[in-house]
Amino acid sequence: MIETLINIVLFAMLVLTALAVVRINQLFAVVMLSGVFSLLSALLFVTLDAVDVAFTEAAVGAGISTVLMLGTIALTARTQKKSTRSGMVPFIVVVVTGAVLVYGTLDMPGFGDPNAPASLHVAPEYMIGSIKDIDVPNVVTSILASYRGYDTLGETAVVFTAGIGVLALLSGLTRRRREDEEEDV
Amino acid sequence: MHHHLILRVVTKMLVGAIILFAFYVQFHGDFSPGGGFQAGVIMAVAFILYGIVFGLNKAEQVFPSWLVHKLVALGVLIYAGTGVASMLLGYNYLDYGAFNPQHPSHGQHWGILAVELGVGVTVTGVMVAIYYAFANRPPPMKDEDW
Amino acid sequence: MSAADPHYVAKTFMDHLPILQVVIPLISAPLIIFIGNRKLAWIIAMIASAAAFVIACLMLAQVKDGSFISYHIGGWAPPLGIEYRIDALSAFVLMLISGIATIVLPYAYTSVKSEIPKRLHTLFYALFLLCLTGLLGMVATGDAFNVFVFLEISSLSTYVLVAMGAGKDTRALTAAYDYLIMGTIGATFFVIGLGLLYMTTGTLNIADLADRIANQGANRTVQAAFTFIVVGMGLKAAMYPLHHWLPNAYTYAPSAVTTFLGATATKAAIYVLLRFMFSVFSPGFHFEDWTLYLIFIPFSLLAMFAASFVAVFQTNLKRMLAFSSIAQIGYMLLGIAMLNATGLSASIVHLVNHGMTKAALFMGVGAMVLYSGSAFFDNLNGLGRKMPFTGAAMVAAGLSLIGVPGTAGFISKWVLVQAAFENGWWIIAIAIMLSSLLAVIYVWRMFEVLYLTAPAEDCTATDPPLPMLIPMLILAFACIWFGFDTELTLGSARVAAEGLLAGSAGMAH
Amino acid sequence: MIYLDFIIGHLNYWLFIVLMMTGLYIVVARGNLVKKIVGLNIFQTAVFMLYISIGKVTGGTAPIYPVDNQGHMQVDPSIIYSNPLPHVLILTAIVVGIATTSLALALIIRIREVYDTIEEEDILEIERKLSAADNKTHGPAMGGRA
Repeated sequence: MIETLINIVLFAMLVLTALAVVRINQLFAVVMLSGVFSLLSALLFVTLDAVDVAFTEAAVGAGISTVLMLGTIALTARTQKKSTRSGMVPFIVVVVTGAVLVYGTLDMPGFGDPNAPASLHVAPEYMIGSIKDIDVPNVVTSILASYRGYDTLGETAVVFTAGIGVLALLSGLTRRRREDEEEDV
Repeated sequence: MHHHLILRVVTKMLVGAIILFAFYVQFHGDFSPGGGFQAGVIMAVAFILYGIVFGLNKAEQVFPSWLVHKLVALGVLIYAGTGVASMLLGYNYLDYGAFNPQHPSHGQHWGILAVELGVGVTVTGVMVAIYYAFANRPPPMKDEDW
Repeated sequence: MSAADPHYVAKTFMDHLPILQVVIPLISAPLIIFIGNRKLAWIIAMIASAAAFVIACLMLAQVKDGSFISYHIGGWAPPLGIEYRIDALSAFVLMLISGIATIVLPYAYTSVKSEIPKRLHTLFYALFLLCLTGLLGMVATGDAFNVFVFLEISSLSTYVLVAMGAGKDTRALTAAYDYLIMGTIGATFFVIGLGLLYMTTGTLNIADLADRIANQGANRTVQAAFTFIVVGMGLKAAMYPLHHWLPNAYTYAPSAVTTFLGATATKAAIYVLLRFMFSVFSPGFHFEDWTLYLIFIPFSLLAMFAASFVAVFQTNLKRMLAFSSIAQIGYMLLGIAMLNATGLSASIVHLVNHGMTKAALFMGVGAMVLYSGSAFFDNLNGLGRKMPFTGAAMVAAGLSLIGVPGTAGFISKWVLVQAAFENGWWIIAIAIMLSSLLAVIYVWRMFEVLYLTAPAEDCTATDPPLPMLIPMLILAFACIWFGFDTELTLGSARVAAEGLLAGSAGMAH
Repeated sequence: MIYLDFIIGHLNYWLFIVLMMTGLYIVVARGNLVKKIVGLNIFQTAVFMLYISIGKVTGGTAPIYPVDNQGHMQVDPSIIYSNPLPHVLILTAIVVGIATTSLALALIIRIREVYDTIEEEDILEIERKLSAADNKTHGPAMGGRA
């Protein structure tokens, strides 16, 4: 019961934050609210038993991405111009997308249903396998690094891509000074 | 921020603690939440904090950008290299059982340790590199003018 | 095969082909950055993509009879672990992607020097390899979520590669930003679709998904998943009317990037669409037939006409070719919507034929831009006469784009028309021919500019250096060669199409 | 009362959809480039919530086995654990999300340096002028940005 109550309060705050982001024109406030949104969702992830995800969301969403966004608005602009465009087309796009999703929920297994296909197929094998094959208590770690380790390699490659992408856009690759001297820029 | 004495003292104390915590998260991921990615972010935060308080030049003296760029690549090489190693031992790509055929679960431990290290190294490198790249950009106007 | 298996047999090089296909470029990219040497960067990239091409050819030879190779990454059998699964279709597309990469790199060596500042060259080749890795990974994998991860590797590197055109025209930056927003929305839609599928099946392995969806019946969650996956991948594939990112991205990207993307990126997205539409959702999935007939056919017809029509009224050759790409994607989707083996083989063979054709054309434009500074028609006047070999290559490729008999482009359109007749859709067959007429007009405009106008008097243009010219000529030659010898292209496409139509049965364990 | 059960079991999903659509609305309707990215983040985070809720099992707990003092895992069959697979997928997706965000922000910084604005309308205006100039020198063409 308490859990439901916490969930409802969290949801209310999440929706309010998101709506505030729509309305507010001060980019500083928008960025801060986006950090708040991440923290709130981290809390929600904890109530949904996803502690690893909560940890990451807090570190990334509320930490790194807020810092980067603050850095960006310091380098660009701090207010948003009032939009003069009519909101009809985006509104229709959003309503249609949402309607398709709601239609999709109609045949979904209920929330927390222990007999949902996702809980019956594959997942139990990970729970057993983590003890038997890998001997690691944190099942998330054993899936992340071993069963689906290749996804994580891809993820590392994505981070790497973003890193060198930012270098390509903003600064270029730096090399050790003495090598630089032979380099003709 | 040269005149903020308290900030500087507190930062000096904090940076060490943050780095220690990053190592904890890195190597304790098997037992509790966390792993290479989170550790990398936390490690990077230590350097970013140092850079914000003591200035970019100081940070680049501690952690020069050529080294950062090498680390960015090194992490992926460690991860992908772990897979190549298992392949050379006659197993499938990223099959950590290869590292200890008698006790596959021990092999798994070694493999997980290696790849998490790879993730941590790359993420630290990338986050610091991005911070350097952003901080090196000239702002359109000074902070005082806002 | 589990990791705990004590009687493990050491594997040979040939057993590892599927993973090497993707991992070789994946490792080479950080290696380039780690070494940090500009000259070595190109050499490493060249070796890596050539190796990938050889591997793709070896695999196609293995699976051309309709069989498939399955590789269990990490030694975990699917659906627990991630599986690489190569069948005729994936091997064929892998060969196209790695082949184009191999042929673009020598060309890039010269073209990049003139278009991108020197300090970015090392990064360029690393990003190029990452883009290649992502595209290959999307095609090789047999795991639905793994598709997303590799899709993002290729997308992120593509955004930066497009933005690298900013040295010549700053609009490359906004083109890259637009592409990033659209691409990320597309990828997120794809992820939503996967989430819905996972919810109803509990698995992410494509073959396993197919088995479990087959006994779902009319499930509304699965229908929503289908919609999101098609829209998400449609954005990536520049499916009309989700194509808005494409013209600017292709126009302002550096020539080598446009060539590579134009020939491969949208093709990989179409491959994923095919994979999901036929291997995951079987063609018997009633909702899918309905979508194909009512949505795909009108929109692909619209793409064929509207985009071709816009292409006719362009004054920038690169941009004209970009619009023509949107129209050609219409042909591929039309072939899919025919839902018969002939239509599918037309789509698949057009994927490859159009890839080669467009690569040759974009290369030609890039070579001319080297001298003229821009791809606007009035700057290209008479360049075909000044640059005879480049001009010849572009003529051959241009004819293939129209679909003149004796060229690769003819084969794909011919098979497509046949497929339309098989279904008794003669109106659509006529539409295909009519839209080809529009192609005649815009390609004719290109010929007119290149040959029938007088070059500027002080024009010093000559054919580009050999590393640029030879790839172009090879591709142009391929456009003609595959117009006569259809054994490799159409043969593989037919095997692939039959494998797809067998649906989940073709993918079963 | 079957309807009430259905509503309680699906209410979460609908709330996620509301959040998702708010995020998507910001992306498509707002012209400020930074705000679009914030919207994209909200959109993606809401999708993550949807995934994580797939893994939730009523009465379950985080999928980490307790460890005793000697480091041995305590496996108690009476404890229900939530499904860890969606957590893993979302960890990957979060990382992909921050990678995309940082790249987008870097692009925005470059765009500001060139166009001196980060409002889509202003940029479109500048680009319209650029294409008008192109059309004047090179002849009229159809379909500007689209």
